[in-house]
Amino acid sequence: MQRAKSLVMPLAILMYWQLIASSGLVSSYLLPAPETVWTAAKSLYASGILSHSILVSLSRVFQGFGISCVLAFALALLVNGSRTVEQLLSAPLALLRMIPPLAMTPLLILWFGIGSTTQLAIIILASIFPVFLNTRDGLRRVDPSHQELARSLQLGRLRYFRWIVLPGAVPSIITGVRVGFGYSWRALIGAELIAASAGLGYLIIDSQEMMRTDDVMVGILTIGMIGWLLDTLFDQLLCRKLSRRFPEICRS
Amino acid sequence: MQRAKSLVMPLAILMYWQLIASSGLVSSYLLPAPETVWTAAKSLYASGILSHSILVSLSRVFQGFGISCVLAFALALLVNGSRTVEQLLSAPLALLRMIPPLAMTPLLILWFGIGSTTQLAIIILASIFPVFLNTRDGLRRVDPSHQELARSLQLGRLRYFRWIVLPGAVPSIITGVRVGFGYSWRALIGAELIAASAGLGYLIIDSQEMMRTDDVMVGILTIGMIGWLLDTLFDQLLCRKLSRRFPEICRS
Amino acid sequence: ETLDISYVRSPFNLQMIVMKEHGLLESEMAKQNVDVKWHEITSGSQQAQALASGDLDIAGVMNTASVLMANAAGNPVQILAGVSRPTDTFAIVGAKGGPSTVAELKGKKVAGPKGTVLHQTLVAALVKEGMTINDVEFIQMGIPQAFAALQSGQIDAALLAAGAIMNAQREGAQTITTATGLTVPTLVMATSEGVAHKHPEWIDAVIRAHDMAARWISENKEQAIELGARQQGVSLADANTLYDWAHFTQRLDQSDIPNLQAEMSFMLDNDLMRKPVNIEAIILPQAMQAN
Amino acid sequence: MTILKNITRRFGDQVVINDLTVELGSHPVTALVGASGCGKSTLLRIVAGLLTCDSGVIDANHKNMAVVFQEPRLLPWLDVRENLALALSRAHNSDPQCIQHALGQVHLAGIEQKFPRELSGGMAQRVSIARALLQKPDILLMDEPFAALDAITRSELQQMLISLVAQESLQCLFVTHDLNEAELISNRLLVMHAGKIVASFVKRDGQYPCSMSADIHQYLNQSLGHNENLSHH
Amino acid sequence: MTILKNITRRFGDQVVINDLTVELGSHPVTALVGASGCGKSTLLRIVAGLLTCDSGVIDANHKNMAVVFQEPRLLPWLDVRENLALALSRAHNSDPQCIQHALGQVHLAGIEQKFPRELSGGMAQRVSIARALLQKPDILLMDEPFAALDAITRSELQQMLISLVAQESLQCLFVTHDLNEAELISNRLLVMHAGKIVASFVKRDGQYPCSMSADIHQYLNQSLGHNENLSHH
Ligand SMILES: Nc1ncnc2c1ncn2[C@@H]1O[C@H](COP(=O)(O)OP(=O)(O)OP(=O)(O)O)[C@@H](O)[C@H]1O
Ligand SMILES: Nc1ncnc2c1ncn2[C@@H]1O[C@H](COP(=O)(O)OP(=O)(O)OP(=O)(O)O)[C@@H](O)[C@H]1O
Ligand SMILES: [Mg+2]
Ligand SMILES: [Mg+2]
Repeated sequence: MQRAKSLVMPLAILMYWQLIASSGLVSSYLLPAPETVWTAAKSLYASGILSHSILVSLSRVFQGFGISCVLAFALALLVNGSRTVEQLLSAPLALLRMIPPLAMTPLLILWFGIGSTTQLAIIILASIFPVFLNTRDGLRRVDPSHQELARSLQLGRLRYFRWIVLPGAVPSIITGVRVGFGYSWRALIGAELIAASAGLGYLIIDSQEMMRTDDVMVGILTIGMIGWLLDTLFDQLLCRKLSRRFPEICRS
Repeated sequence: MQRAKSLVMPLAILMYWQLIASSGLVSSYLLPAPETVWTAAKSLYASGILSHSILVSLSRVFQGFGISCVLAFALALLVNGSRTVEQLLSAPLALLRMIPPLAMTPLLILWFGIGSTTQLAIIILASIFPVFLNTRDGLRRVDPSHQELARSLQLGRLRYFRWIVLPGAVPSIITGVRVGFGYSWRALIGAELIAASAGLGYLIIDSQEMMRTDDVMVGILTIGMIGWLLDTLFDQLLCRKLSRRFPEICRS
Repeated sequence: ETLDISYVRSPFNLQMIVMKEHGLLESEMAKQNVDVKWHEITSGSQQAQALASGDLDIAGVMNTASVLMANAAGNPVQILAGVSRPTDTFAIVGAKGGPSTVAELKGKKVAGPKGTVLHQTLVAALVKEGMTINDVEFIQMGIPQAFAALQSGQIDAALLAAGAIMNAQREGAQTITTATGLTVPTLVMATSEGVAHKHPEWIDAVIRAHDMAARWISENKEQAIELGARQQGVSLADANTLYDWAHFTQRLDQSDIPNLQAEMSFMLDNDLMRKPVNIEAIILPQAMQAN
Repeated sequence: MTILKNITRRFGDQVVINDLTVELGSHPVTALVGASGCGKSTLLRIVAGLLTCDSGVIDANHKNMAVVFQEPRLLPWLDVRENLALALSRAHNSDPQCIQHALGQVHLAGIEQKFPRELSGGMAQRVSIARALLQKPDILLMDEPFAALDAITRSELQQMLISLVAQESLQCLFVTHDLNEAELISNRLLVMHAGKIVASFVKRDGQYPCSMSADIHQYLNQSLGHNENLSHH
Repeated sequence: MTILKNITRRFGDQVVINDLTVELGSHPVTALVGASGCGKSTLLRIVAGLLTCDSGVIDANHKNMAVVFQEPRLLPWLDVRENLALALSRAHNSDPQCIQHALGQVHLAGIEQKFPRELSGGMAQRVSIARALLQKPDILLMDEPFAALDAITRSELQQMLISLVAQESLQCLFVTHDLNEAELISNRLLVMHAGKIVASFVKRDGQYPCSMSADIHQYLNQSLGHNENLSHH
């Protein structure tokens, strides 16, 4: 039932799309009809390009986003642990946060070469900040009464962090990770602009340049649906694992 | 003192940059020396291009991000208010969140033309989701005991929202707005790829195409520093306004 | 009514610059009571999209590859005038101390934008030396990225255009070959079939303004180059070089047809285009040299 | 008058309210006593309509009820005045006098501007009492409202409650652990045990039966040590 | 033995602890009584080292102190067992017996798996007492620890505390509002008023002076109604 409802809108959009396409009001070049896209998808799948692209992109995103999360947590810990570090890092982090990664590609190539490192760097730059800021703000928001409790229990730094600070930040961290994941997935395009020869982003860019809108649509929809799927899986996993301790992160 | 510390790293980076540049190891076209960039900045400023670009981009970002915030709040309210709406919207929102806005330019051009609407749409797509997800998760996390209190006080929906749900979400919302602002600022490049004739993003793209790396650096640094400045101002404003009610959002 | 036209300056489209800066198109269109709106939308695919959506009436400058691909994809874009045949503006550039002839490229890393005239030039150059594209390690990236990669020593050669070539040369890189003799990159002014049908008088006005700009350029060459230099933000010397490289033209001629054919078969061979198009049909009669 | 009939409420496996039947509100002040964890707060929440029950009928001509929870439940982002203003319906919202008066009633005049984190435990509890009073309820449900107060303040507030009940035809259901307090202010006393009302005493001529205290101790004693097991099924 | 000398603590303009001098811990159990808001909890937090004072000296050979706060302060994301395990130093962390024993001491055997949101007010308070006991403190600071407990449970826990103090050379500072409780379990009784210790009674031969109750009432009465203004400067 739940699932059914969440499929209503996609189906409605599909129908609307079909209607527009068959009405002929819109250039089929800009918006190819669903069946055209479906045919394109089938032929991309048959040629093995689609599955290969998916695999390449998935592994790229998992690597990049994994590093992103680790870095973001480490940074949040550092910044949370010391006021001086926070002040020292505030300016570089704010600058990096504001500068478009795409504008930095020449510099990134200079530093990281044209291999996969640059691609990972772009994914990291695109996705690290939601994770970092949400984690930092979550860690910062320890309840003062819990802080006092920890001192009266003479908890060591580690146990204080493990049992009080971290759990208090869990809901924020989850939000951050979900937001960040979206961006890392989106960053595929930017990352695969540079020296990639496969991947969903590459597929989209390449098809766009060759003006094959049907393949572009296949790429877009594949990116969208895989992302949606992963997001839903993540959500359900969390609910299963955490709902007893954090009833507020899942709806009843 | 505080301020001084946060300037240490930028100065260190500047010195390092100067060192690299004067060592001659790196092509000055890839990384022009600080003085070259400074000269370029002065001449861009003298010609009025820089200030014009800044103004254009600022107004574009403020418009786009303003709409983004309003939409994000409205969506969060909708989704928070009704489980059915949440399920209906979940798939389209997740899809939109995962799809790179740059991949959607053909569709955006189709829907919004090549005027400023498309540019705003790109900024909105780039920045709405952190605000939306953080707001939604913040609103969702009402303390059950406060919920019970509201029922026993027979608060109307509006007062319940105004005095209990919304304040509880304030820290999350602030994080979301800060994250989102970074992305809207970053999205300038993507937005000004399409049919812009001024703005910092345009300046960067244009100079990149013309191989004027010094101007590119001016653009990048201007974007970074204005963003940093605005972020700091926002932070201080919030601390001033909210620290009595929400001591946890500012560090002591 | 308004005429929407895109404004494309690079690589060095002097007629465009003069036409806009001198308001030539505006005064031509004013005779028909039509306003002119300029849009800075430069990439070929985006101009093609905007033509298809009706947001753009005239694509100021497009390369023929984009025109061919758009038509192959079912987007009827038509050529209304020539702009230039800038064979020297596109080049294969070897890294400092790296390869200096096409033969030396064998087994080397070459980076550049795929599916463009530069790509085609590379293939043609290799074929001329008895090699194929598989004899080099071709890496796909945009021109600024390829330039950065070349300068930081990540690749052996880059496919560059215009200013990037000059900058690379200043840094010690050497031009291996330009497109001259290999391909003929052709820049054209284009419109959509719908506009060509509905407003032939607009097309004529655009061509008139385009010709007026060319006339002014030939009469005031120095001034024109200076204007171009200012608009492009390059030095006068560079602007002069760009001018020489550009080989401006106002019309296409019969020699362009086989060039377009060659370009099309290149794209068909490399799976950049899926089906051939009728080249005669995408060139408006006004675009051809009257001989 | 509220009547609860055969109310049962489970939390998971545990039956917390077990086929409980009682009529409330036929006396001005009803005291409810019982061992810790026997279900008093749960019962109060059911009466107030804050918790549904698994079976049974609540027959209430729903009057205006106000609840004093076992913890103060002040909103941390609102100062005392704003916390109290929440209890005023919109119409009177602009009346600062009400709030001052209510704070006076709980001996906290002048702390309007403080935030909950700046209050002592007893002060916070009194603010939550003031909030309930501001609701001008017909039925006041109080869960150990004076537990955090010193003897003098407590007796002052007891007096206030007694006079309030007398003046304003207010009815009160009052959970307490202090039998003296229960004897003093209630007209009827219910003893709860393992989710049931096991005894009920009524004050006659201002006096409870003199055996009451011993009886209650017996009931309470019975539950000690096995109060966890008793109600498991 | 802890000695506080001329301690002063302000919150903003308000002087909450006002030049207070007292010696603690020379008696096994010291009770602290005083009007709501007079500064008892603040004093306890200063003794425990959780709050700094603005001036004065605390002369403590810092022993192992445990605090029972006025509210239970259980961590909502940990179940009862995990909440209690926090009090164990790492070495004994793996010992489930300690935890069971401590829960038995507060009559809550068998609730290890529950989360704080599933406990009644009194149960949560008892868990927090168990947590303090698990710290095996030399000095136990308790802020109204039995306030939420019914008469029987309360007296059982009082007995437990008395025997604990006797067995384990534990010292206890105990804030309470219940004078009977104070008389029963303390050896010395301090009366606090407006940030100062205004009186101190010592138990001799198991008895406090019989005038004590009246004296205390007088001190407390004095503060009523103006306890807010008294300590403002
Ligand atoms: N963080 C704080 N900021 C400002 N004022 C405070 C703060 N903590 C306590 N106070 C003030 O200090 C005074 C004493 O508070 P304290 O909690 O010590 O009282 P108490 O004696 O424990 O009272 P109770 O019996 O009601 O718990 C109160 O008037 C309170 O308003
Ligand atoms: N949300 C809940 N989930 C699970 N069990 C609950 C929940 N709320 C209460 N209980 C259980 O119900 C029983 C009764 O709780 P209740 O709060 O009504 O007790 P009480 O009589 O008010 O006790 P106290 O005097 O200690 O406040 C307890 O055993 C408690 O563990
Ligand atoms: Mg209770
Ligand atoms: Mg206190």
